[in-house]
Amino acid sequence: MNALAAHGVYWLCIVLMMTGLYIVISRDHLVKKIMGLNIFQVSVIMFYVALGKVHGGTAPILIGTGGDHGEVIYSNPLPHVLMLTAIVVGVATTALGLALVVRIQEAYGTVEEDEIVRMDREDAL
Amino acid sequence: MSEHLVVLAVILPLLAAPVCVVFRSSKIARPFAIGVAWSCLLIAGKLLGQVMLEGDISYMLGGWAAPFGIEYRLDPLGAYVLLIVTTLASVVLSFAGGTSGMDLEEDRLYLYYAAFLLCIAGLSGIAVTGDIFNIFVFLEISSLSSYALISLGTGRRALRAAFSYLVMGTIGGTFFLIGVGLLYQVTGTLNLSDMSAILKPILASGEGLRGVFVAFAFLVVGIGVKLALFPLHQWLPNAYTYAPAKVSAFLAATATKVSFYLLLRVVFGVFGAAFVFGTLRLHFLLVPLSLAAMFTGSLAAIYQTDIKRLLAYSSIAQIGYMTLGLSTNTELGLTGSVVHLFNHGLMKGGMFLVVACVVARIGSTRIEDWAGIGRRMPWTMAAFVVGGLSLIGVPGTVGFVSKWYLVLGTLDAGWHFAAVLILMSSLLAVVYVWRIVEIAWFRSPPEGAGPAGSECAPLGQIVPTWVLIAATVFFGLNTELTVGVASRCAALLGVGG
Amino acid sequence: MSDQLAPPPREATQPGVPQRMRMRMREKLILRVVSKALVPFILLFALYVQFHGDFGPGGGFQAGVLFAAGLILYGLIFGLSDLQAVIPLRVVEVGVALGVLIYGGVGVAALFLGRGREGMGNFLDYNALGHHVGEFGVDAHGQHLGILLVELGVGVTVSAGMLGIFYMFAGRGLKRGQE
Amino acid sequence: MNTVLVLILFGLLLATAVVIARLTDLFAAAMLTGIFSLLSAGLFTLMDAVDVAFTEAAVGAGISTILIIGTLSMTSRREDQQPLRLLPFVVVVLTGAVLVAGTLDMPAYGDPEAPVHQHALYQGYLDSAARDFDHIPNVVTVILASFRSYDTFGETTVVFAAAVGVFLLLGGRRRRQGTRLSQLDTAPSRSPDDARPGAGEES
Repeated sequence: MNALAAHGVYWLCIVLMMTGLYIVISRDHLVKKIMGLNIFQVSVIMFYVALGKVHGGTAPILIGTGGDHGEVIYSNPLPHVLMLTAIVVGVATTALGLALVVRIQEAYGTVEEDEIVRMDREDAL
Repeated sequence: MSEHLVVLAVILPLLAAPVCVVFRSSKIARPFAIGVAWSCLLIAGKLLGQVMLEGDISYMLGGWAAPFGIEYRLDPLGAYVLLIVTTLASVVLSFAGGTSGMDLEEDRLYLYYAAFLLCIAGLSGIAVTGDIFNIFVFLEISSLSSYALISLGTGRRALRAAFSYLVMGTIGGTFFLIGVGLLYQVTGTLNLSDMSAILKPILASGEGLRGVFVAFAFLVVGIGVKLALFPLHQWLPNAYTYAPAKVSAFLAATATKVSFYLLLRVVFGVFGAAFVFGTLRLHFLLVPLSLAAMFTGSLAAIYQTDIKRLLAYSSIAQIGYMTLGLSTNTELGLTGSVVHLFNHGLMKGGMFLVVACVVARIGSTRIEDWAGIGRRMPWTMAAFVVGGLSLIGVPGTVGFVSKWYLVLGTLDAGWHFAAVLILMSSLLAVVYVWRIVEIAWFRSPPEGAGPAGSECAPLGQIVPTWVLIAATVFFGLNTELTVGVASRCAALLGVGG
Repeated sequence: MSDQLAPPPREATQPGVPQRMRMRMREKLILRVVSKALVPFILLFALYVQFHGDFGPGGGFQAGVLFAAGLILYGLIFGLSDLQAVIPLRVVEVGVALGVLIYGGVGVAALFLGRGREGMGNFLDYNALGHHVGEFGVDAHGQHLGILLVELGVGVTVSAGMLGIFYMFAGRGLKRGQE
Repeated sequence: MNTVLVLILFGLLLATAVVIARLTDLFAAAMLTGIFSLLSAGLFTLMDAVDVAFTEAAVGAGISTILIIGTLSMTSRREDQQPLRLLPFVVVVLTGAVLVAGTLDMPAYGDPEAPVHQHALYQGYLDSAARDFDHIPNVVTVILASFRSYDTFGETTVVFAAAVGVFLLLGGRRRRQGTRLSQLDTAPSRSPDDARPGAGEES
């Protein structure tokens, strides 16, 4: 029960990650795969953000500029910075992946992976 | 200025890419990109000399002291990998041929050069950085640009290959990110040397290590995808087969090498040999995987009907050699792995450029269509033969040098079986190389082909190809430089423990 | 009042949009009016986020996304061609590159203006951009300037990049319709 | 209070993710990915990451969703019904179990004694932001644009690389079509709403 209270948040992030990963590796529709990748990446971001949380802390925006912030506890800002970059990487990958999906649709007339594999195999014969 | 060379090596190609896009001219972009690539090569050469003579270079980006800011930290191994990337980049970019083998209009070629320069910048950035999150960022720059470059291949299968690589690569990148997060959680830092210093007492204490174990596993799997480590290699054959031949030449020669460098950094630089081989016993996993890669790669290569796919499977086998050298955890074995990074880059790059020459002439990569091509393009195919001999590991070529040290390494580790298996898998290489040689030289060309030697590739293609192939012979005979650097790198990694 | 709500006259003469679509756009009167009112505010808010990121949450990236989102909203409601008349693809392409060059330019400027080793500063060391180094070795003025400029670079690349990506997808979709 | 809200949001996220996995109507699934992003933005706010929340809301619920819906309108809106696939399921469960094992030695969520908060970086950034950057209260901005400015440079380059990639892929003339984007205005067009599911040309 103790472990659940201490690490439950991380485990929930992990369950979400794995749901995303499952969508990526099990679905045939290429757009669905991209959706899965999105969920996977956002869940990893959650994991990082959870690492930065301090009990009783507040957002790392200094209250009262000028140096006197002794009383206030701030959550760790570094994971937030890293995750801003990760979000950007995620949306960049999504855009490129979807552009490839559009081209695949134009070239194959379908975006279901099993059909594409079948068409390629027929081509090879 | 020399203090700042290390950052110039990365920002030069990185800023050259947007310049290409601003001018929107394919005519300017090509000479510009070539000039940038050769300048990077000069910088990399100078940096390698500097670190070999004067020791590591540390550069604080933004002027912030590590670990608060991001640190560039260059040691001989990093400089050596930087040299591999820039050498291949400049030779491959100099290869003439415009859009041949590429699904791209002439007037949009500047976008191709921009993507190529970004890929160089991404790979170089990984080689020089000393910050683990910065590695992730530059890994994604190189990956995104290589997905785009691969998709430029003719035919719709290039699109599917690029998409599969994108999905696999993103999963790999995210696994790497999870590993970084777990390590950050244990150490509280992102700077590699800071991280390693904090990890050392934690690892020595032997308690509460489950997070570290899992972090290591995720980092290795993430890198393994990018490295095409057996059995995570499925994306590689399609990507290298359907990409434009020039792109295959560059990526096959550099991308997996940089990933291997990353693996060395993580294994030896962050966790240390004592933990990886002493506590985790990674070699129990890595040796079987390496051997499987060597044999399945070589065997699959024998049965291919497409020359690029054959070379791609051969690459998987070569990656097996490198990881085998790593898992010996001996200086000799690692010297073999490290020297093979450069040697394999030269020969694979050269052989893919041969393919690019032939594709520009006959437009096919099917081995059947290459019948008699040796008589039609003797100079080009002679380069292929020399490259093939090096792939087999014939004395006098770089392939022999690599394998010599790998065998010494396995013997040093007491693995006689592995030494025998290296020799056996070389015999498989004889089979697949001979198949090409036999078809190219001993079959008669199809009806309608010109007289012997009349269809030589243009000089702009022959010269870059032969530069790489001649280097495989030069460094095969003259091993002082390459083996000298490689053994120094291996010694600095800190094997044993 | 009814005059204001009527669709703009140039819609009727605009080439390229088929009759059916024009009819549909006319039906979506509320959508048009609301978004027409909304777009300037979104763009203004984006600028606020761009230059106010030091104080509250936000910065170049968020501003860039918002700015692009405002323009994309306009494009979705009033048609791609109207939007591209204002911001052609050529401009967008240059914009994406320009942002990276602004960012890198700040870094290179720090390199040459700095007074560190060999008379040069480190890449992206904003202290070089200021004139008075504080007691802890940090020049607050230079840092402010540096942060402002690089955030601007991020904003330009992101807004142009997102808009360019939208152009590509939307353009591809319309071309598909021709078959 | 905070904990309860976090748990509620996680519950909603989980439900959304499972529904996305099971839905065969992909337009609905795309809308749900937008909602997934909004919910996670709420979660980020509760975890004090306001900047991340803002960005995730703008990107996930905005740009990504628009692009996914745009792509769907050009491809197909439905996917074939698929049963639970055993091998991926086993892989995912094992990976998740390994990760959970990795968290067991971690300090508790929010523990101020965690190494992450004990390392000099944490206090150092906060102190320096208050001391050296007068009038910049947002520490995230300070780290993002100054301390780790080079990462942000890389991040900008990632956006540039993605844009170059998309221009390369979608900016060209379509084969057998011969139209270019600049000719788009004069060509007859069709609203994306008219696209029928799976109405791609057969090649």
